Amino acid sequence: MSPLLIVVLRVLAAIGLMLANGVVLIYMLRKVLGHLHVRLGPMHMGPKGVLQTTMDVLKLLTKEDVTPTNVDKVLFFIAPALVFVPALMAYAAIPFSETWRITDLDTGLLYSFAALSVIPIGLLMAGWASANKWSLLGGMRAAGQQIAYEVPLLLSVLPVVMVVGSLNMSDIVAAQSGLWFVIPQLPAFVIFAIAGLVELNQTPFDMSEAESELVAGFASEYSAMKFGLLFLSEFSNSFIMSAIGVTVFFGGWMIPFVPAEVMQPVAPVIFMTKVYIGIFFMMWIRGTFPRVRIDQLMQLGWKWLIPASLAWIMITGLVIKVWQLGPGAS
Amino acid sequence: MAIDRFTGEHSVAFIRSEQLFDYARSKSLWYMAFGIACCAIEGLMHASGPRFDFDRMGVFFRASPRQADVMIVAGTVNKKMAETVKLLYDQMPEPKWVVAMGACASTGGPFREYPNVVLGVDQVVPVDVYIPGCPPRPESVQYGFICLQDKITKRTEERLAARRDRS
Amino acid sequence: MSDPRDDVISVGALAAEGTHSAGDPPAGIRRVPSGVDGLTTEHLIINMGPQHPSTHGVLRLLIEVDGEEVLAAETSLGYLHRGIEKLAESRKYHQLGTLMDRGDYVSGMHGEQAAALATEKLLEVTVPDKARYIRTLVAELTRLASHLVWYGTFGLDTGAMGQFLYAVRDREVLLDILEEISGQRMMFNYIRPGGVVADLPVGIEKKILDFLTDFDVHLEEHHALLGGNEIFQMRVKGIGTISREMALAFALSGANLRATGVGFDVRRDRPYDAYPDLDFDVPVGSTGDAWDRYMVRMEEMRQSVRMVRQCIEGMPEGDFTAKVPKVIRPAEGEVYASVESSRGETGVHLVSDGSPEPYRYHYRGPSLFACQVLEEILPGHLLADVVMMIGSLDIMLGEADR
Amino acid sequence: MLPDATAVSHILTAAGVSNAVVATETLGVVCRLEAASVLRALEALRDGELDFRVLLDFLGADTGEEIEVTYHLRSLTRDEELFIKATVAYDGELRSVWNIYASALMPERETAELLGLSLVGHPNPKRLLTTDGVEPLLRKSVPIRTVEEVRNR
Repeated sequence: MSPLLIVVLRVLAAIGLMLANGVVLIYMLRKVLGHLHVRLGPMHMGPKGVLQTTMDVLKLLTKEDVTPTNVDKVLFFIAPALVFVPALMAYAAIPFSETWRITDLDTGLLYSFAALSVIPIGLLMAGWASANKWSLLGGMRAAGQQIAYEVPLLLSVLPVVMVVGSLNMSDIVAAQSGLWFVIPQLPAFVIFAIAGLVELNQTPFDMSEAESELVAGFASEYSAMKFGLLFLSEFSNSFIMSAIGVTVFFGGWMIPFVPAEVMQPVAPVIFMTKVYIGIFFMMWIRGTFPRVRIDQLMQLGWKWLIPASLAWIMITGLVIKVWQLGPGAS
Repeated sequence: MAIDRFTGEHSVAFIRSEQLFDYARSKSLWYMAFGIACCAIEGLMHASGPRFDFDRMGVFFRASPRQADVMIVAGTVNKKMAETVKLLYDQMPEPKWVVAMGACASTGGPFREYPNVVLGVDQVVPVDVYIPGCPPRPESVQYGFICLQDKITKRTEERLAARRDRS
Repeated sequence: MSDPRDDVISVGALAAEGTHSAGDPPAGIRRVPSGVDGLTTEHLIINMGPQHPSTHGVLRLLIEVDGEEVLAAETSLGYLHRGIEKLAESRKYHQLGTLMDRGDYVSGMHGEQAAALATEKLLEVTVPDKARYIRTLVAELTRLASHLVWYGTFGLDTGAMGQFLYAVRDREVLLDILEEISGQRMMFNYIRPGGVVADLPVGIEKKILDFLTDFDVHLEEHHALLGGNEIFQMRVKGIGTISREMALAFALSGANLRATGVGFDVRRDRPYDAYPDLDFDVPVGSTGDAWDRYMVRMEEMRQSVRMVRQCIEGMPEGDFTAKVPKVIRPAEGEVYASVESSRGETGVHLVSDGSPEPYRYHYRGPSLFACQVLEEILPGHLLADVVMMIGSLDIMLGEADR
Repeated sequence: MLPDATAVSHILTAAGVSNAVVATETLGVVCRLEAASVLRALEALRDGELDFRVLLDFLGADTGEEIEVTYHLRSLTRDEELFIKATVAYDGELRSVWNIYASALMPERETAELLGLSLVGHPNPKRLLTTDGVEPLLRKSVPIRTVEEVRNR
């Protein structure tokens, strides 16, 4: 096969994975929320309602695509793509197993975060272009909170990188063959989890599309498949964030005390299971927690999370230096 | 969306997809959360609550009219509100449906004699399903939605029959 | 760093500089922010409602915001104005309950009770003991149902979803009980002048007691789920503070008034029906913020449970209605009767001219007065707090617009 | 519950409100005044020893000849209630009492709108409940819809 064909196939695989994931996750969300709320969730389409999301997608595809009069047309059209494409790009560096991955980047972790950090621009664009005050407020909030929380998010994975000495995701997974980083790096994980939820616009930090305050936030004016793309990329993002969390803190495709040869055939399954457990926790939080206020969120970020992550980096550095751990040690 | 163009009235090749899309539309009715009065408690809160669970049928609420398929007019529409109802209806993308829930939205109900009340929301927007009751029980609302689903899936059959008559 | 909100600049000075072109400030504006270092910033006027997920019906607010901070707000009512007062002038006295049900539609029994009490005052009828107890029983059950709606939607306003559906689950059982008693889930039309329309069905006492046994546990669960959540506490503590003077000036009533520390409860201070015989506490708050209103309402639910138990235990034997003529023709006169509904003092002002229809029928909806105070307390808060305050005041537009 | 009628008239006389009639009716203690002296009377009652701090309700009624407005006052410290009544001509002016009792803001707008009075001295004398062009619906001369009208909708 020509290298070009392989690249195309890989991109297609990423798109396929993303769409399939989105459909499954939306179904999962409705079911999980349903059962949390003493309901059943979708039941009528297919066994246990598994085809419900398919029907929703088909419907969204054939819905009229409204472009309101006063919108900034160019930005209004670009915005969903600008949200969707980085969500797709971030799939590239995620290692599903030692061999199952789209590309093996030496700076994989940095690349994933870089891809995710483009999304706020898309959200701000969507909010601005909609010519709707609620959308504008939603877009502003999205940009504000996501840019503020990128700092603690990156700082929280830095201690792990210091211990491993590499930004390559596979190396990080390999370094956890004995012990998952979540145990020695628990403070870093807590910061990562909070900042990750903010980055994802998930409850309790879903200020940008707070339904009870801002109607539907930046997505208020989007209909049909443009809204579908915004909706889908939200779920894709939670998959990526959960995948990064699993890779960095929960040993990726590995299970402790099980030899690598045994795990090799089922590694992607283990990885996906871990990711889905992570997503389940996000949905659990979504179904129960109230939302914090935007000023409280900002105070949490600037006053607590950034100093805490800096302090933790220092402690990790000291420990590495004193006990001669990490890549420098032989 | 552009696909609609290929599923228009005169494209025989896509009759099947047309049926499929109508089926999908009928199974995924997102309603706009627009409770006006008493009916909102029964039709929007209790119908989506644990016992009746609208989500089973693929019916759930969107706050923005741009993403909604159905508008449940749940309550008395008066002259001041009528403009808003019309505006919201215009903001919804096609294909769209309106459910007039309860006596007030259908005919004016117990308040029909008051000159400020509009005698049924069908004087403002076209209504597809009327649900009687004051307020209707959540079961009635669900039955109303089943009727609406039937109506949507029947659209294709009617269109096909019309086409057969032509040829 | 000082809080920029503390900079008070008089409006006149700003208008002279040309950065703020408004004339006199609308009612409720207390300060105009200075802008950021002389930058010309624009204030957004946001239209909230009548279709908005958390305006509790069809309240419409026009909010002037600077960024996220609310500078001024104006409420616009009338989207549910359907002439209850006018239509009552062409209804018989028996039929007033039908209209009152649809006024405050979440706690219909209280409206009916107020209309019936006013009619009885005109007629000078003595209501049998059993009817008084049944009325009190259903009124307290309705209060529970209504407070559950408030609790659920208040949580939805903060963004929590779970507790809303748990509240609806409990409400379903309550509505079943009320349906068995009155025949309807929401629009009961059960309390009539002279008594109630029918006796309690056989075996309802056991159903109610079973429900209360469950509800004792569920109520503490509800409180732990929402009030025990630290995020929720962060959101509601200290926002929407209403001082005692403001509450009196705006004639607030019910839990909104009691949260400010004024312990006026119509059930205790203007007793009607079986309330003089019952033993209950009137919870009061201290600071009058949204958290106090939350706590007062939660405590009211506990008191309602107590009262329902006492009503069932003390239920006397006898008739469920007094002898009342088929067509009521009260003597000429004017009366005012009020009940403590879920939202506050629901009063009925009734003028009779001796004909079978009321001459003038006025209905005091406590939500109308709560809507007024909104304009006063919103400025200075963030946009996210607006929905919290609407939720905490427990506004029902059906009775504000009438 | 019922305030002392002589104390009320005493306060009103001290405030310079003449020809006020205080009587006990089925409604309670009712004080009938001229429309012009309502503001002065309310201010005196609020600040006087009877301490009527709360304007519980405000309503108007069409008596067939003129509009009768009722102010429902309540004193929480003394637990007493008082009704003040005044009359306004059909095309008359309703003087706002909002700077004495803030709770009158919206009820006054509503009454003025539904009974066709013009509101004076109010900070925001717009229509509250209906749109422009709706006639004063609470007047006895404005009929409700007939059965035929409803049927031929």
